[in-house]
Amino acid sequence: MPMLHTVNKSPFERGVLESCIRLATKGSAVILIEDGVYGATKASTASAMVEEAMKDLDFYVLSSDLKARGVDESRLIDGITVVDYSGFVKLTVDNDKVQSWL
Amino acid sequence: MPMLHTVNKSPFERGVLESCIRLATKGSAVILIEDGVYGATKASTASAMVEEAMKDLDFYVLSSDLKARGVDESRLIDGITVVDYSGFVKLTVDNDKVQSWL
Amino acid sequence: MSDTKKFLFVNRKAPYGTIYAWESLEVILISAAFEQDVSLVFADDGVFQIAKGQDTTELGIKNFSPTYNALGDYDINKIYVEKESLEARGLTVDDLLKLTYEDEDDDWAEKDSIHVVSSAELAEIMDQQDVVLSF
Amino acid sequence: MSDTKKFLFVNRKAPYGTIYAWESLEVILISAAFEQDVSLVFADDGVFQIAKGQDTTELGIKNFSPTYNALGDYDINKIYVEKESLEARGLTVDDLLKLTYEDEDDDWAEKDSIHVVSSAELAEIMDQQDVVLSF
Amino acid sequence: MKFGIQINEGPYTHEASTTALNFVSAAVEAGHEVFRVFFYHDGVNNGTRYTTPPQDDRNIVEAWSELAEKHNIDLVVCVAAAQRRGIVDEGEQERNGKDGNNIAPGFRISGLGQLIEAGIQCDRLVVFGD
Amino acid sequence: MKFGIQINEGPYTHEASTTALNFVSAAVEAGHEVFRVFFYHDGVNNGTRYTTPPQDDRNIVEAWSELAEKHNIDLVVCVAAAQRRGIVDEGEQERNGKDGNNIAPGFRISGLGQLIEAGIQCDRLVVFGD
Repeated sequence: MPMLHTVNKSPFERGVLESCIRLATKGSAVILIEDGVYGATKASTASAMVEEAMKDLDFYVLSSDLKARGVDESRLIDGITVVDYSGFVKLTVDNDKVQSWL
Repeated sequence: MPMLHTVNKSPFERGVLESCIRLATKGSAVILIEDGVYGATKASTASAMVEEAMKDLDFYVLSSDLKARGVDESRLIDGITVVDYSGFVKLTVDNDKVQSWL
Repeated sequence: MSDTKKFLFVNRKAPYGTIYAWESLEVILISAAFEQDVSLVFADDGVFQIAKGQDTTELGIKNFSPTYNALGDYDINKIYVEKESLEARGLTVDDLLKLTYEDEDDDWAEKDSIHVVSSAELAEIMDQQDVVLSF
Repeated sequence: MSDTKKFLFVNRKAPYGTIYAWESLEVILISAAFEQDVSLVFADDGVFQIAKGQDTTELGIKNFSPTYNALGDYDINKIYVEKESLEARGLTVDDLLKLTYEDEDDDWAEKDSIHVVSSAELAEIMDQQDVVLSF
Repeated sequence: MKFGIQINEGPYTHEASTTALNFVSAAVEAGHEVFRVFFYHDGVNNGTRYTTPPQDDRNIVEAWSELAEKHNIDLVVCVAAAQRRGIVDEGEQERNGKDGNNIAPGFRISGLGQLIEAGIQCDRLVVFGD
Repeated sequence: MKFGIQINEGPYTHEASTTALNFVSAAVEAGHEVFRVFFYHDGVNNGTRYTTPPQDDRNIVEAWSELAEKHNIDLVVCVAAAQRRGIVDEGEQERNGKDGNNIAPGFRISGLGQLIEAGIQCDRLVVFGD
């Protein structure tokens, strides 16, 4: 029963992304939204944690939140998929349930 | 010009206490209030950071917030001073200014 | 789809600093009326919600921690606490409220509602749910 | 006490996720009218507030980042950015808006308002203030 | 597919309500049904007609009202959370002896059971918050 | 000593307003003057008379009104933040064409300059928030 996890907090200020990664089962999907999109970038203190987690989890990031924050897609960790809102909706359909990490 | 710093966030969920410790100058005072009082306890993953910081900074913790959360004073790191609200007010008077780490 | 769904309430925030813990408890109590299969998780700072010895007299906010004791009467007795979260905060199960229920399938014997589980066990439990509510 | 105080605005939160950054900027602009000695700090996720290239068209929230360019006109030109915060986020000063002012004591030469400073330097700057406002 | 939505934060203060608006718009555009949006915690503050946002910013409250009317979405404000935060409709005005009310068009105040019901009836419940 | 206070969060939602209430009470008890409390961000939600908290909980809005009257404290709600969040007094009601207002006794709506002024005039400015 695959689950979609949403993470909307910056990994530099909050422990939420770390908790999500710790408690998501293999094969789950994670979408980074709102301030959570900062977790999708390379060369930060959080990048290694996300890159390690990508062995077990599929990562997505919401394009409108990236653009709002001036994060160019060239700065994203390789293998993270950029989606728009219709892609976000599709992820909630393709997975059986959604857990929001607030 | 001594400064009083207030920290009201749990060190387990937020980076605020760490930022305060990084940016407070030697001789400053720090008062832990609200969810910040969890940073005053022994044997946690945050204890070592606080114990190290206590070499340069004076730590206080607000009694009413400790009691509300069921944190017994026996669990506090040695050397942290428990104050009530009148003690909190006195700290804001004795220091030249107050920085709230929000 | 069956009429009964597995509802999971995830509690990850400390009490009193913000109202999420209290208002989460209000939803949990209401959920009991709908005869669903309800489980609670306390992880991260959420474990502080069920710390024993809470006394808010000086602070002035209502102490809502006694209400957790009523959960057993509402047939809410699957309460999972993450071991790693307790340890990181220097806590053990002895620092928590003793939450119990009477098991009608076992001659109304009083049993513990709280189950301390590892991260890996908790991940599996969360994965089995139908509806996950977060606060 | 002199009529002029040293005001420090500490910005530690990311933009758009919450409104603190924007409403902080509104206070900063108002403060210019009071002829005080104003400094700004961007540290922790606050450095994201002045990231260049912000485009909120798709999101639908007003893009307030161009307003930072007006700070120089308001004589707000002491803007301190913590080096360690930039580095932790994989950023350099080139990823930030280029904020400048015209120095009336130097024949109106255009100068940078942003000063990247170390934690230790920032700690000293913060210590010299009279009033610290946090959002 | 049938969606239920929970929103925990007020408009403007937090992005959650804007995210939910964009999500709901995309869901109905994709042909899904959004059965109910349940406003809890500070989310109840989405339901006041007293807001006057800056003219160059979005009007979130009106956007919810319009979206709900267009797509027949049930906008429910939690009564207990609303009482703490001062969101009042005509019924609450009378019950609590207030001299007015501030509920916005298309919103109604009801109990927490409406959230659990949405969880039971919908294929997906998605929570937006802080 | 002369104190100014800034509050950034709404009552009930966050402990900040309760902490500030306790702090201000202790300050006046110790003989200090609290010149002004400035409500900013969601702090403006402290200033609505439409709240009806549970009977067994504290009434924070009333507590501010009473404390202000007793000790002559200026309770200022920021106008820009109030407009976004739907806190309205008679003047704002007229200016923005609203059909009512919800400001609580003892509170007034004014500009951000009042915060800077408090910073200039007070010996200490203390901020409570999230």
